[in-house]
Order: sequence, then structure tokens, then C-alpha cells
Amino acid sequence: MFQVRIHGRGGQGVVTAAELLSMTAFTEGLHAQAFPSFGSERMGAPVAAFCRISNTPIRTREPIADPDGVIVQDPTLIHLFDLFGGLSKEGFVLVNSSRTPESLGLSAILEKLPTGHVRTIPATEIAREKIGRPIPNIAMLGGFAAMTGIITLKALAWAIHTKFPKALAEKNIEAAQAAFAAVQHAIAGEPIAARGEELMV
Amino acid sequence: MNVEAKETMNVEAGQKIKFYQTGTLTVGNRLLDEDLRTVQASEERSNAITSGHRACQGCGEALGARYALDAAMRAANGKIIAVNATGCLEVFSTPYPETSWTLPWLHSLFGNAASVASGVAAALRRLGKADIRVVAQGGDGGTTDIGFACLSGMFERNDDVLYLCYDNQGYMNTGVQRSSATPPTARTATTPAVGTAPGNIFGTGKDVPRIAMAHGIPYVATASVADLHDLERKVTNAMQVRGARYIHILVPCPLGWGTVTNATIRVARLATESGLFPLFEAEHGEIVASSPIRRAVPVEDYLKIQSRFAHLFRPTRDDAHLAALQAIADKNIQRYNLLRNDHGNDARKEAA
Amino acid sequence: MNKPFATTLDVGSSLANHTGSWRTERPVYVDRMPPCNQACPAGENTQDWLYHAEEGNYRTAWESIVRDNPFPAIMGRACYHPCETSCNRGSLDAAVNIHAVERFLGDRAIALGWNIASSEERSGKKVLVVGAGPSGLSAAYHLTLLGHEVTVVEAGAAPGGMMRFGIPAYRLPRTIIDAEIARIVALGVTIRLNEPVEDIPALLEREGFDAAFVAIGAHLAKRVDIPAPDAGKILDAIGVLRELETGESMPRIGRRVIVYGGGNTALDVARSVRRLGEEAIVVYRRTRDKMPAHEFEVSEALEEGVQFHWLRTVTHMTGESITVEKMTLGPDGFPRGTGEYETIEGDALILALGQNVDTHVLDSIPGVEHSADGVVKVGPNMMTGHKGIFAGGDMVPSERTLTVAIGHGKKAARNIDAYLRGIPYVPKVKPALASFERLNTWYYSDAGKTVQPVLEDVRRRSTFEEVVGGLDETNALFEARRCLSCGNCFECDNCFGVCPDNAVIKLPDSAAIERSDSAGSPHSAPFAIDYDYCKGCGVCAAECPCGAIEMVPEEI
Amino acid sequence: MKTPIQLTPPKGPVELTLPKARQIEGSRAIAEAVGLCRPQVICAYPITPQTHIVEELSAMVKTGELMDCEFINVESEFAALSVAIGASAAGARAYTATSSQGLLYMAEAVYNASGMQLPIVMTLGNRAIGAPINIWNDHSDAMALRDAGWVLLFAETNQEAIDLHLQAFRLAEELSTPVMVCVDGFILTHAYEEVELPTPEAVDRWLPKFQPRQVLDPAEPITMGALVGPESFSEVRYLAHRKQLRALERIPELSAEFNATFGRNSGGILRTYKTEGAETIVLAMGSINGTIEDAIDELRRNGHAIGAVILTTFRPFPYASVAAALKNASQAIVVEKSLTAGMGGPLAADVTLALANTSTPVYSVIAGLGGRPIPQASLESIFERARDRELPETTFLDLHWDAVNQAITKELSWTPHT
Repeated sequence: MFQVRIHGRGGQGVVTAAELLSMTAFTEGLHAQAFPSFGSERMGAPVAAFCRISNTPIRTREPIADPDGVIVQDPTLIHLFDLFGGLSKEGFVLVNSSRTPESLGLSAILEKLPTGHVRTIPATEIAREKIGRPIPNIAMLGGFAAMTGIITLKALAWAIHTKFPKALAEKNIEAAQAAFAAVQHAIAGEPIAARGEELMV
Repeated sequence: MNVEAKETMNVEAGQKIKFYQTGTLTVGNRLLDEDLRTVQASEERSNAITSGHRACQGCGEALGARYALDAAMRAANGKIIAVNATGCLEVFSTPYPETSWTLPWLHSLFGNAASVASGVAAALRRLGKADIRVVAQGGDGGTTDIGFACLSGMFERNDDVLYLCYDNQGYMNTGVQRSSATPPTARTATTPAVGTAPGNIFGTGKDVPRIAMAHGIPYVATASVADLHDLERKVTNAMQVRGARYIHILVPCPLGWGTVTNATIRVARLATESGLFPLFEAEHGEIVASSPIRRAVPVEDYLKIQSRFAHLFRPTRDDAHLAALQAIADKNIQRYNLLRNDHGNDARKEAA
Repeated sequence: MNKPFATTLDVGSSLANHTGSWRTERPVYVDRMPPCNQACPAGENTQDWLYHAEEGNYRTAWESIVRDNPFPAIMGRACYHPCETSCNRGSLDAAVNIHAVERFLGDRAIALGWNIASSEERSGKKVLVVGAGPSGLSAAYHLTLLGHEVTVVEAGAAPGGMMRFGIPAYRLPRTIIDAEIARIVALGVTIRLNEPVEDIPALLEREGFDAAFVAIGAHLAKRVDIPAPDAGKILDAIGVLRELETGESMPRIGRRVIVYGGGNTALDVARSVRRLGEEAIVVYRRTRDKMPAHEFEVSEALEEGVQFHWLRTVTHMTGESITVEKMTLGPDGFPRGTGEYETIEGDALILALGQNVDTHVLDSIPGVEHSADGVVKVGPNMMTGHKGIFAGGDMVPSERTLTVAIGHGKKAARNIDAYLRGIPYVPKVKPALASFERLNTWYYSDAGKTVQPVLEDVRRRSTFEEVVGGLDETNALFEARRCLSCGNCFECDNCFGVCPDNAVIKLPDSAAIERSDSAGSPHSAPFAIDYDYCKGCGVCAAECPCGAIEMVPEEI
Repeated sequence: MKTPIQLTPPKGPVELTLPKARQIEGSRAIAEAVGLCRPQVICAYPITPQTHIVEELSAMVKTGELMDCEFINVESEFAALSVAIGASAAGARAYTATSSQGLLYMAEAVYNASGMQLPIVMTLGNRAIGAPINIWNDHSDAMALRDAGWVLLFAETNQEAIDLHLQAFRLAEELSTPVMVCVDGFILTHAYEEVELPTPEAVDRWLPKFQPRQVLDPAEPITMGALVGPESFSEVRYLAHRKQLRALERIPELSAEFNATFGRNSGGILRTYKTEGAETIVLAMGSINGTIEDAIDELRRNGHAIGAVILTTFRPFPYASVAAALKNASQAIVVEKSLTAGMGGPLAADVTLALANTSTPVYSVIAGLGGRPIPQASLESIFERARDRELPETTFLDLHWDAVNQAITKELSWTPHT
């Protein structure tokens, strides 16, 4: 069982991200379950969504208290809530920011988790570039795929195609690919290209 | 009829004789062609509500329901489904094991007749039976009060339903309590004729026909059991149209109004002739016709034969309230131009 | 269908619930006496013939009239139509123009040659009628229809009596009189003219009559003593009118003719004088509104240039003028002299002060009594004090009009018939009056009276052409349909429609045939109350336009 | 304790054709299932968390995905069910959905539909009832109208929600009675999970064309909804009771037939989970059973003889089946998402009645009110206390006692006129 918690604000596609993650996992032949934090969400309000991924059918309905991955779509939430509560020792953290994890004050969590398990990507900027709107959720999923290997970019692309109309899906896939590439570059220890077409893989 | 008489009638048909001794005001007229008489004049009328019902003596609602439904039945070739709100009409017509209805009829609840009818209409449309038409009916309580939201929804969606409100100006089924259609000053069981302002409050009123018009629905009309030709014509007009239609019919209640049982039609007539209950038609939110008053009377003539208004006259005359009620009538007369000079035969001939 | 128990029911099952047990009063169809019928001195069933006329059944309508009155065309012109005076429609807008419809029917009958079939059954009895005036002819007509052999003996040269000699031609064309009398003759009535009767019992005896009806009218003009140098300049109205009718050429009465009197005869003669090209001045002792003449006569006379001097009595005549005393009305409505006099230029004076009966023919009959002015006393059955001799018309106590005379003829005929058959004549019980209060007039359309055409003024001053024209068919039909059918069902279906309990049944046509006129009304309602369901609310009665339903308490 | 993640890498290339099963939202799945049943009239008024279902259906009607169907947007839940009543009476297959206050607002019509035996199917996205206003899941709404004469079925998963809807239409129309399918709000309605939808052809074979038992028809007029007085009302009510008892017989038959047709075991009266040899049996309805099953697995691993009964049919209440399922247990624990103030758990009360002839104690656990999470750990803790015979008769799971006690103290200190 791999459990993911996604934090963000209303309007950033948090719930959609969880749904897409579950659809991606399902496409991979896994069992998955996604659900929102059941709030009466309004634009800008803090929102969380959950996704479980498993080899076996998932029965439990409890909220995810001890995630294996935490996706933070809005770094301003970091110090407002305990976003990383219950995070497993081998867990992953991906934050949407053009800044480094250290500069975001994530040193404590950096120390707890294995190297490379805490990253940032400028998902909003990528989204603005590729989609034309500052909705970071798909880019974050692309980065999360690269970071964790739990889902493939190809399956994510298929899920995106299922969820969105063709034109929008293609733009989102571009964003996911860009974020995926950016993380891969980071993993490879290479500097991330600043902007543009070279992000394409 | 002999040959000569037939010739005469032919002469008449082609020429200017249009007047009959009873014009178009009585139920039938032996001098009129059968198809120009009212539905009620015909033995072939459907008697949508038949004998043996338990309405009070002189019930205006029983009469109004038969008038309206029989006309609708004629207009729809007998293909009518009726939906009924809870109320007097429902209770007196369907006590197990007997029903007085002769058409397919459904009673669900007090406040949902309009919605149930919408559902029936939707089903018929979907089942390819759009030739069957739907009529919803309720009293003023079931229409202007508890059923008002459903009614408004039915209007706003323009569902293919003719809604008939039989307005007897109160909750008569439960023992004459006040409804939003009860006129100011009227005595009911919940607006007793005691205190400094006896009877019903002098509020601002709730003119449901005009509210219906505000929905812009294809057809709205008021009618009265005192003018059968007008009522049937309006029902027939309504049946020519698809979409939401509303006819508000005044049906006096001898029990609730405190009138003698034979005065049902007379008191309804006085309501109209005084201007308190104007008869008009509207299409798509605009007034298109009104019935001029034939023989104008002051509201007092209408009020004084009803014991629910007795406190306006005894022990002392309540001039202030009488004037206020007259002002309501005057406002109607002005709004609908009820005292214009085209009354009588001409207007009715046109209508016929 | 698999209907759930109790909540879903078979339609119309409430018919098992007989709500008639709730009733404390029951509606009953009634036939009431329409005021027009009641007011008709000839006993016409006015409402009935209007009923047929409004359907366009003119022949049926006419047949209804002639059941009671053989002179529709004459009546439609010369009757002062008390039916219209009493017509309930008068309280609504204007009375139905009944006489005009009657005239239309009468004229149509003449034009189309409609005749009346007499009863085949003959009684073998012979009846003598003395006087071929309206009353005598009416009696002869009815007696013939009743199966008797009738001979009318008339002193004058033409039949018709006051129809012919009292009413000027401009009101009643002679062709009309001739046509309607001819129809009576065609029935088999024998009329012997120029045969004054002096001894009735002898005639009865001689010719084997079983009974007699005497209707010789009132032909003796009342006179007052007015001093005058030339008594020849003082004429009586009835004589002038007769002269006009029978004279070879028109007499020159005078240049300015003064007519003294205020009744219809005064106006008839004044208007006739105008037509002869002379001036006519009516002098009457009271005011215009007190004149016994009908208002239309006064206004038509004024239109034709007749002058009036009201509140004047004639005191004497000089030859060139008359002297009149001015009068004033006392509080009792009677005129009183003022002692002031004035002169009115005039070279002839016609007295129109009423008539008396010439009683000499009756004096010889044992048992017949009469008053000082000659009016003969008759019993309720119109028989004089002499067995088998009946009398009627102007010679018995009554209002002296054509229609009353015609009514006398009918009534006498029925009594003579009973007398001849040896059975008592029992008049039908008259139902209660259909008063205006019983009507629900809301249902009647607003419709004003039709105005009959009137002859142009200049011709009214120079000819005896008929002044008032008839209605065309359209107007006659319209007018007939203005009838409210007071007190008798006219099949408007209101009761059938307004019953909240569907408790009114339309009777099949066969049952409708049973409509009775036993109460003197034209027909009963072709409806019945279904007392199984009638709750007795009374709406049917309240909404019956013509008041033909009555609520009767149930015996409980 | 959590097991470490061991994910199998994707096998081969990703298939780009629609797989038999799909990963979709519960509401979408329910909407598609309803659509497969070919309703002819759908009426709805939006209320969280039912909204997604009717949104999906409206879109399906608009796009033509669901043909021959009227979608009526109404002005209230009262109207929604009223429209369904009219449509059903006129012979159309009618459907609506609601939640919480919406169900209460239509309450009068809920009783009316069953009283008139109209085979309407309604989805209830279970949600708490205010005040205080609360949009989250519990079963208070269904409990409020549990006695309205409808068949009430509870879904454990979205797959079961689909299957129950297919069975609901069959049941409703066979018996001519309305059926409510209860689906936990948000937890199921908003959850993306794997579901399998049958083909339209298969559903057409399963669910024949609607043949109403009674119908408004000018060719054969009837009066529906008569006034019934004291002389016959008891008989009408008794017949309604009989019909519910017949439903109790028919539900397992339909479930078996469904299994034979679609190859899935769903619906029925109840299911048991590891009750063999169980001393403690937990009984619950709806989505919480998944968590309970996980907890039972965990406790079984630790040697706790515990099992579960998943109750699907709540009305008519299957007293005999419940008694049979709990027959061998030494104690029963009823976990339920509702509370009748002043009485306790209504489901526990029914279970207690079912066990009235036994000595098996019934413990009531009130959990998840107003969307309060029900963690597996909390359940395990309760079940362990039960094993140790330490459970009070009624337990309020994870109640914040400090807040409660504070409020009680404040309450006790208040007196009028001070």
C-alpha cells in the first residue's frame, strides 16, 4: 500500500490530482482509491486529498494519517499545518516552489527522509508556461512520478487523456513531461534548465 | 322543426341575427348550435366528477371542478389525467370505497400537485403519449400557500400542465381557517371577528394570477363559477396551448363564507360585478383581455350577504374598512378597465 | 391493472352513495303565469307563441295565437297591448314589443294564406250571435271551433263593428280586417248583414237557435249640453268616425275642428281630421298625463300637428269659436273651474265623451237587467238574466277595448258550449304570477326594444296610410327572443349545468311531450330532478333565469 | 502497523483501450448504473453530497448518452420526489437522489410514494442532519425515514452501489414498492475507485421494460390516492407490512440471480466476514465495513476470534437473518453512524430485538457522526476492549470528552433567572 496526501488550496486542482493519481495507478494495473477531504471547498481555502495505491483491493475508508508521499501544491501551507504528520520514514515530499527545500524551511524533514526524497519543482511556472494557467497539479504529478517511480509518465498521460478534453490534455501532458524531466535532471545531479523547450523530453 | 323554420334559421345564419334571448350567458340555449353551447349543457359532458360526492350543499368547488374538467375533457378528446392536491375537493370525492372521479386521477399530497403533474407530464412525453394532457388542481391553500413553491417551479420550467386553482379563500377542509387567499377583514376560525381590527389582517394580499403572469407562462386567466361560458372558453383556450398554464377560479364556499346554499353562484357573480374578483386573461405575462362588469355593484352588495363579513355591518358599521375594501375593487376596476363601455352582447358575441 | 387495496379505486363508484338523503328541501319544476298572459284580455298565451316565434316556427306561433284570438293582424295593430305594460322585461330595459311580433305573425298568415282547420265533430247545436263586432265574431269563431253552427246577425252593412267603425284606417288598414274576418267566414260562420234584430227571443224561436250571444256594442254617444247657435256644428266622435268609414266622400266638418275629450276616440277623430286637411284642436279638462288616451296616441297626434288645450272645459259655442273655462286640478286630481274664460277659434265641435249602449233591443227580453246607462248585467258565465242569452263586449261592464271584447267572445263561447252540453264550464286554475322578483335576470342579454318604422310626417297629414310599419323577419325574431319566458322553462339548461351534484336529468324527447299546459303555461320543463343525489342546495332554483323551479320543504 | 510498500512495476505497455473495470468517481459510477437501468424520468434538486450523481445524469441526458429520458430540474427535494411520484404513476420508470436535509424536506412524499406503492428508486448520499449544519457523512438521514415504508439498502463499496441500483429497480418494479439505495456521502460518492459496469445489453436482460402495476390512463381510468378511513386503514398498513416481508424473501433471490448473471456477489440481506468461530461479531452498514474488515484481519492475526456481519438490507429489517448470523457469537458489537438522542443507536436497537431470544449481549458503538473519521486503530481498540469484556453498553468512538465535560459543567452551572 502506498498512500499519498496532497495539500493545496481550492482552485489548484488538489482533488483532481488525487483522482488522476488513482487513475494512473489503475492504468498501471494496480488498485487505487482517491478521495477528497470532503470539505465545502472554496477558492483559496486549504484543501487536502488522498490516494491509496495497492497491489491488492483496498477496503479501508479511513483518512490517510500516515502517508508515504506528501505533495504540497502551495508552499504557504507548510508552516500553517502539520503537513508531514505520520509520514513514513521512507516517504516522499514534493513541494511546488522555485526555491530550494532548505530555503522553504524544510530542513527538519530533509534530515528525516532519505536523500532525494524531498524536492521542489516550479510547478506553477511550468503550468503557466505549458497550460497557460497557474494550476500546478499535473506538473506536480509528473514530478512525483519521476521522484517516486510509483507511476509511469505514460500511464499518467493516459489518465490525463481520460480526464480532460484532447487539447487541454495535451497541454497538461506537456506540463507533466516538463516537470518529470526537471526532476530527472535533478536526480541526475544536473542543473535544471531555466526555462523553455529544452525541458521537453 | 318544420321546413319553413329551417329556412328561417338559414336566413338567420347568413344575416345579422346574432342575439338570443339569453345570449351566451345561460348554460345552454336551445337556439344555439350544439357546438356553441357550453359543455355543461350537453348530456354528453364527461361528468369528470360525478354524483354521490360528499361536498356540502351548494359547493362551489364541486361545481367549478366539473365545469373546468369537463371543458378540458372536451378540448382533449377525453384524454386527461388529473392530479389533485389534498383539500376539500379530494376528501369529498374519494373516501374509500367510493370515488366520484371518472377520469384518471391522482392525489398525492397537499403541497405537491404541481410537481406531481409535472412528473405525469414528463412521463407522458417520454412514453410518447403527449396526446394525453395533464391537469393539476388544488384549492387556494394547496396552491397559494403550501403548494406555492411547486407551482412556481412548474411555471418556471414551463411544464405542460394546466393548473386549476379553485379559490374558496380559505382552508375550508380543516374548518375554515385563513389562507393567503382569504380577503382582508374576513372572519375565519383563525381570524375571528373580535378585537379592534376584527377578521383577517389588512395585508398587502397575494395575487397569485399576477404572480403566475410574472413567470411569463403562456397562459394565465381568472374565472368564476358565475360565468360558465367565460370559464369554459378560458379552459379551452388554455388547452390549445402547450406549456404551463394557470387558471384561478373563484368557487364560493357556503360554509366558509356564511352564505345560504343557493347563493353560491350569486355571490361569485357579485364578487366579479363589484370588481373584487376581476376576470381576465394573460398571455406570456401580458394582459390580453378582461371581462367588463355588466352590472356594477358596490362591494357592500357582495359583502353583506356573507356572514364572514357581518362584523363590518353590525353592531356598528365599519366605514373605514368598507372603504378600504371598495378601494381594492376600484383598483381592480382601474387596472383591468372593467367599467369600459363595450360590455354586454358585443363583447360576448366576439368571445363566442 | 392490479389495483392496490383501498388506495386505488374504480372510477365513478360514488354513484352508490345516494346523497339525496341530505335534503331538507326539494326543487320542483313549476309553470307560472307570465304577466303578459295574465294581462291579455283575450287570454292569449303570449309567452307560448313568442317561444315558437323565437325559434322561427311562425306557423306554430300563429296557431297558438288563433287558439285564443282570431285576429292577430288586427290585434298587432289596434290592441293597446296591456301585455307590454305588464311585461317583466320593462323592469329590465324595455318591454318586449309583443304587438309588433303579433302583427308580423298575423300579416305573415294573411300573406301566406294560412287557415284554421275546424273540428270535424259537430254538436248539432245552433247559436245566434247578434252583432258582428269583435266580441260577436270572436264568439262565433270559438263556437264554430267547438262544433256549433253559428249565425251572426249584423245591423250594419259590413262586419267588424268598432274595428271597422271606431278605429281609423291609418291605424288599422281595412284589408287586414277583411282578411281576418274572411278567415272566420271560411270556417263556416254565417254572417247576415243589414239585419237589425228587434226581438231576440222571437228570432231564436223562429230559426231554432239553442242559444244567443248578444254583443251589440255601445254606439250611443254621450252628450253634454253645450249652448250653440247651430247645433249642426256639434258632432259626436263615433258618428264622425263611422261617417269616415262609410261615407261616399269625406264630409267637410269644418276648417278648425275642436275635439272635446281626452280618450283614444278623441285622438282618433282629431288625427282623422288632420288627415282631411283641417286643423284639429283637442280640448280636455284635465292635464296631459291624466288623459285616458294612450301616450303614443298623444305624441303621434302632436307629431301630426294636432293642437291641445289642457285644463279647459267647453262652456258654449258661437259658431266661429268656442268659449272654454280654465280649470285647475284639485288635490283629488279632479278638475275645478277657475271662473276664468277664454275663446278658442273653431267652426266645428266634436264631442268625444264616451258611448252608451242602445238597450232597446234588450228591453223586451224577460229577465235581462241593465243599468241606467244601458250596461247589461251578466253572471260570471256571461249569461244574462234570460236563460240561454249571453252578452258581452262593450255592452257589459268592462273596459271597452277591442281586446276585452274579443276575450268576452271567447269566454262566452266556452260558457255557451258548456251550457249547450249541459255541463258546467270550469275555467282552468290560474297558476301564481311569475313576478319580476322571481327572475334571475343576469342571464338575459342586454337588448333594447326594436323600433317599428313610422310613416313620414307629410303623408300622415294628408293620407290614411298606416302610420306604423311592421317588423321585418329579422326584427321580429329579435323581438321575440327578447322574451324572458317568465315563470316557464325555456330550456336554457341552467339547472342541468349549475347543479353541483349532477342531479338534474334531461328528459328524452318522448317524455317532453308530456309537457302540460294544465297550468295555462306553454310547456313544462323537459327536465327532472334526480332525487337520489339532489342535496337540496337550491342553486338550480336560484339560477333559473325565469323562476320555473321552486324549493319545497321535504316532509321529514 | 503498516506493511512496507511493495509495488509491482507495470506489466508491459499500457493498454489504451477501455478496460472492463474503470477507475471512476462513485457518483459517476452510480449515475452510469442508473443510466443503464433506462429511467424515463429523473428529477433532482442539488444537495451535497448527492450533487455529482445528478450532475452526471443531467449531462448524460443532455449529451444523449442516456436517451429517452426526461431530466427535470426542480425547486426542492419535495418537488423532486413529487415529480417522480407523478411520473411513476403515469407509467414511467422514475429516479431521484438526495441527501440529508433533502430527504427530510421530501419526507412527506417519501411516505406517500410507498403508501401508493410506486416503484421509485432513489439514491441517498448519506449525510448528517443539522442543526448544527454539517455536510459530512453519517446515517442520520436514512434513520430519520427508516420507517417510511421504503426498502432501504446500504452499499459497502461503489461497486456494490452500482449493483444495488440494478437490483433496486428489479425489486421495486417486481413488488411495486419504492427502494432507497444508501451510499455514504463523500466516502463513496466522491471516491475514485475501481468499478465494473455491466453492458447495456446485460442490464436490459436483467431488468425488463417497466410494466407498472397500476397506471394513470384515460383508456382505463382509476382513482389513485383515495382517502381511507379507520375501517380500512389498518388493512392497508398490514398489506404494506406484508409487502415488506415479501421483499425480505425476494432480496436474497435477486442477489443470487444477480450473482449468476453478472458474476458478483452483492446485495442480499447481509454478508458475513470471518464469522466462523468468532466470539465477537461486529455488525455495521455501509462503507465502514471495509475498515472493519481490515481491523478484523489485523485482530485475527493477533488471535482475536472476531468476525463481521455486513448488513445490506436495513428495511425491511431481517430479524431472522441477523439472529442467525450472530447465533454463535458470544457478543455483538454494532458500529453505526447514527444516534437517536435519548435512546442510543437505532441499528443496535434493532439488532438487540433480533437477539431478544438469546443471551448474546449487544454493544453499541456510535461512530463517524457528521463525518468524524473512523480510524482503523480506534476500531481495533474498541474491539480489543470488547474481547476483554471492558466495553460499556454504548460507546462513542473517539469522543472528545474534555470538550463534552466542559460543556456539561457549564450547562449544569446555568440556572434560569440568573
